[in-house]
Amino acid sequence: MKFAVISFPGSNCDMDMYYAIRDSLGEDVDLVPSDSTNLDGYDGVMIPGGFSYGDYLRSGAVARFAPVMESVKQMAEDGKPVLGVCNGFQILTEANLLPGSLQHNTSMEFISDWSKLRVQNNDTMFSDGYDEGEVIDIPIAHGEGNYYCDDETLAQLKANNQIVFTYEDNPNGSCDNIAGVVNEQGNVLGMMPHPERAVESILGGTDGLKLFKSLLNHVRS
Amino acid sequence: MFEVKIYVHHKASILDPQGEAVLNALHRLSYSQVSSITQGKYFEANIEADSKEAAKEVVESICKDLLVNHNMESFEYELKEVAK
Amino acid sequence: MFEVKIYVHHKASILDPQGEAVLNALHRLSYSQVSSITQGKYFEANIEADSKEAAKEVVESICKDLLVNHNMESFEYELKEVAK
Amino acid sequence: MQKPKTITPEDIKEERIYAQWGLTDDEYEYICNGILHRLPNYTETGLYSGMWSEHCSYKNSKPVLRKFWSDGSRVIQGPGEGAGVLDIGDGQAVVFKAESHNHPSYVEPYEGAATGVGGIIRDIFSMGAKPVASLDSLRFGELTNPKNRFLLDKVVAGIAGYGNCIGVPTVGGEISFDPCYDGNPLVNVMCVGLMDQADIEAGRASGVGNAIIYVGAKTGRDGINGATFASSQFSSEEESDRSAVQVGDPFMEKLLVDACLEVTHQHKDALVGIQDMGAAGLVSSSAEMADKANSGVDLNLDLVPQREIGMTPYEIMLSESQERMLLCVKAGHEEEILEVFKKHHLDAVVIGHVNGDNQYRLFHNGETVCDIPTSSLVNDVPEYTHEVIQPERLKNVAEANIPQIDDLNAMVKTIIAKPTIASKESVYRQYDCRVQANTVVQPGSDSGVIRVRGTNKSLSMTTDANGRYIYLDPKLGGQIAVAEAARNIVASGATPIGITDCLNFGNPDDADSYYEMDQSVEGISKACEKFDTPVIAGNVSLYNETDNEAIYPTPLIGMVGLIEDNQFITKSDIKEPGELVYVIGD
Ligand SMILES: Nc1ncnc2c1ncn2[C@@H]1O[C@H](COP(=O)(O)OP(=O)(O)O)[C@@H](O)[C@H]1O
Repeated sequence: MKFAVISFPGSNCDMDMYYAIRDSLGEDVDLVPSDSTNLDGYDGVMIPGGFSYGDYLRSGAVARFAPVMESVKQMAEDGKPVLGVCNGFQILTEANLLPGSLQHNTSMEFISDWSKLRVQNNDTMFSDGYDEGEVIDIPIAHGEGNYYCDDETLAQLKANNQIVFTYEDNPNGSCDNIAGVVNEQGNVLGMMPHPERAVESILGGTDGLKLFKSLLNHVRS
Repeated sequence: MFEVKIYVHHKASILDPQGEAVLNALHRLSYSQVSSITQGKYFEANIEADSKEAAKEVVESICKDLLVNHNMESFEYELKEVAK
Repeated sequence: MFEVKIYVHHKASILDPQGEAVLNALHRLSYSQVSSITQGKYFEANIEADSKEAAKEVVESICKDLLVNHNMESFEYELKEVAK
Repeated sequence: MQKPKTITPEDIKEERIYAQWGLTDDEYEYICNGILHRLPNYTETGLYSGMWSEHCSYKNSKPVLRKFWSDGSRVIQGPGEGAGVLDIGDGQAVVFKAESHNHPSYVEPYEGAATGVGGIIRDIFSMGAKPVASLDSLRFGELTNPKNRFLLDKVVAGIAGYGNCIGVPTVGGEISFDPCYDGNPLVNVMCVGLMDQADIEAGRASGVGNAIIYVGAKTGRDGINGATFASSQFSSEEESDRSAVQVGDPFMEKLLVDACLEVTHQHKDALVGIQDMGAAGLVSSSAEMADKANSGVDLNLDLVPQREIGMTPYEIMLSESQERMLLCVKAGHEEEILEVFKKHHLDAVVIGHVNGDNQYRLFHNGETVCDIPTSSLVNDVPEYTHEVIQPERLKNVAEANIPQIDDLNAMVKTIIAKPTIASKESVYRQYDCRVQANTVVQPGSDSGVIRVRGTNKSLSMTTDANGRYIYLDPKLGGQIAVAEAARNIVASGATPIGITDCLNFGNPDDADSYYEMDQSVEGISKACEKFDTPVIAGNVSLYNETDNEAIYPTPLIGMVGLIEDNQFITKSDIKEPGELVYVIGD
């Protein structure tokens, strides 16, 4: 199996994602620069967290135009797994691969902490290793993680069971405590918390590892 | 050359965390006279174009493509011709 | 009641990384017609005041106290009376 | 400011313009008769004033700094380069340094603190090391004053804004509050880097004909006179002086880190030296690089990327625009290096070369605007020794002040409610302490711990300072500060291996301030020898006073420790009910 981690100018969690896949999951992974136009041969693509192009305008607003995003869209259409974490989630919403938007945290402050998440939907390729309703501990680190969508979209998300993770203790003002959503087809997941920071016990927890393992099982089968 | 001023604001129906934070801060500073406030973005740009029509097209298209998040924001602008 | 629109922009000599980033992005998107752009803030607020003078005072004072960073920004505003 | 063209060397002398820029009569006289044997022109006078300021030259603090103990078996690079380097085994090294950004943070707290972080990170990667962690050390007046709350909020947001965006985890730090910092907050930041010893770089420019390459942000008028500004006292009326405001661009710096590390690791053969442009910008970086190699440079200022039009040579040379680096590259390899920067979307330009006669020469619009001996900018600075006189107040320090406690409960509550004692979570919650995925112990413990990926080792780090102790007894206070840092390091399971300092004091011409600096440095040095923690880097911030009221003498100790086996990492939280609590020591 082989995964691609996209590196945009200014990305700073790209290597964290890379190590999580290479060292903790033990799979093949490449760091792919955002001006690449070809993702052939990859079984899945990860859009990492951090900041892209400084995110001075709106998080993800500039990154969505990077050349590689065409290939990411193609992978999404082909049903291949696409995972966006933190800034990756922001980029996926700006690119309209996921519904909704991420606004400033209601505190207007950056928040870095561990957060408890509830697995709302364990019937996706990203979450079937978790129990339904399981509460997991995953770090967050963002200034614009306040998920917003209009009522109609929210109703659809619920109807299609697209809400995968919710916060137990909503840190940022997200509507309906949403921490992570999938697209309708279920192959594009965006989430603000960082599963790649929770894959080794020395770093404080391994609850993120199941996400990667779920994905791996799915790709293998 | 044209000079354009673009105002981007939160759609009225959407909670605006920045505006809320500013309003709270103003009330803490005892500016109770301010009953509401929203915060958006303000761009000033210079655009080379042959006609006002052409400049307008550029403005609308950069707003659509990049400057504005249409889920949450709307925009207005003022365009005027200036000497090079 | 008064409605005010406040435009906050970068002082010319100060580095504007936001504007730079937007300009670069526009150029990558082939909007070469845009020769310069700066990004500032835009506020819309409602202010209760008995007179335009009084409203003006509030506006200038909230700009001074909170909305504007005078080290790096300057501001303009437009004030008009509106029905309650 | 008047147009430079209208100011002749004679005007500078007759109108004593040099004095406005901070040069004394004696210093100016020495430049004219001891160095140049002619009158310096406008640009030259400006360069001397910047380079001879306390901030760049340490002319008042050098005699004190020499007292620091900097030996020890691990030392690879002691004070004198961008940052100090210690051997941590396996061919690896840890690199660190601390820096102050006090005055800029008072004037413009967000950007002042942010650019402080940016500056110290550049010091680390210019050594060839990957920045892996940072820490802060902050002092403000009491939070009952809204101005101090404003400063705290903005400073913390600035540190977070820059550190989070560039992706260097802020893993520790400290804050306290005291009225003596009211008009003069302290914002010190420390950065720690990791590298293979084989990759160490130095800031030097040697080899006649080798190219001088400018990389990064364009030069603007920001921060001109910042170096002299940081070295002169504040008066509260001057609060509206905005000329030194610099704005940070962490995105640009992230590109610089990536590109410079690629150059230092993969193009070693082409690279001669690299340094960041910090205080006194282009002049200090280029003159120091040339001087270290006993050489000179010719620079063509027309080639320097400029953000504003009509900049004078003085402005170009002394601008403190952020996110800029200077490289010396072997002749013939210029394209190879420029290519790397281009790939990382950065502007890089050859602006000159190393010359054969040790002169520092600048050309602008076809004219030679500066032609002076390079070493005179760096080495001919007069050094000032001050008498060490014990302040009156220390002659009869009152008996220990033993507080009268009537109600223990109430007292405990009062103490834990003090901002200085209370939890700092609201601050460090804004710092991304986990980016890079190596953070084992996050803020909130005695020290931050970062594991060294791929090994079973970790690094522990802490910042500590205690102005009040040092005010009461500078020498003992200095020892206490080091001992406190060492306890913090040991409490994480690590062995202390070295420190950086950051000396925050008042005006050195004031006898009390000078005594405090001199004696606390002796105390720090003595303690460092005891703990086997050499002083490998540091920074000096003098003139921390407002309206002649100096802060408490507040030298910062930034200490690093090594954990050779990760199983020994310890955290300070109580793990389970029923565990025993021991008190060790007196
Ligand atoms: N207080 C100090 N203790 C030890 N070394 C110091 C101290 N202050 C400065 N130095 C050393 O002097 C050198 C120059 O310092 P500085 O000018 O602050 O560095 P930079 O040029 O990176 O700004 C540094 O290498 C630093 O390690």
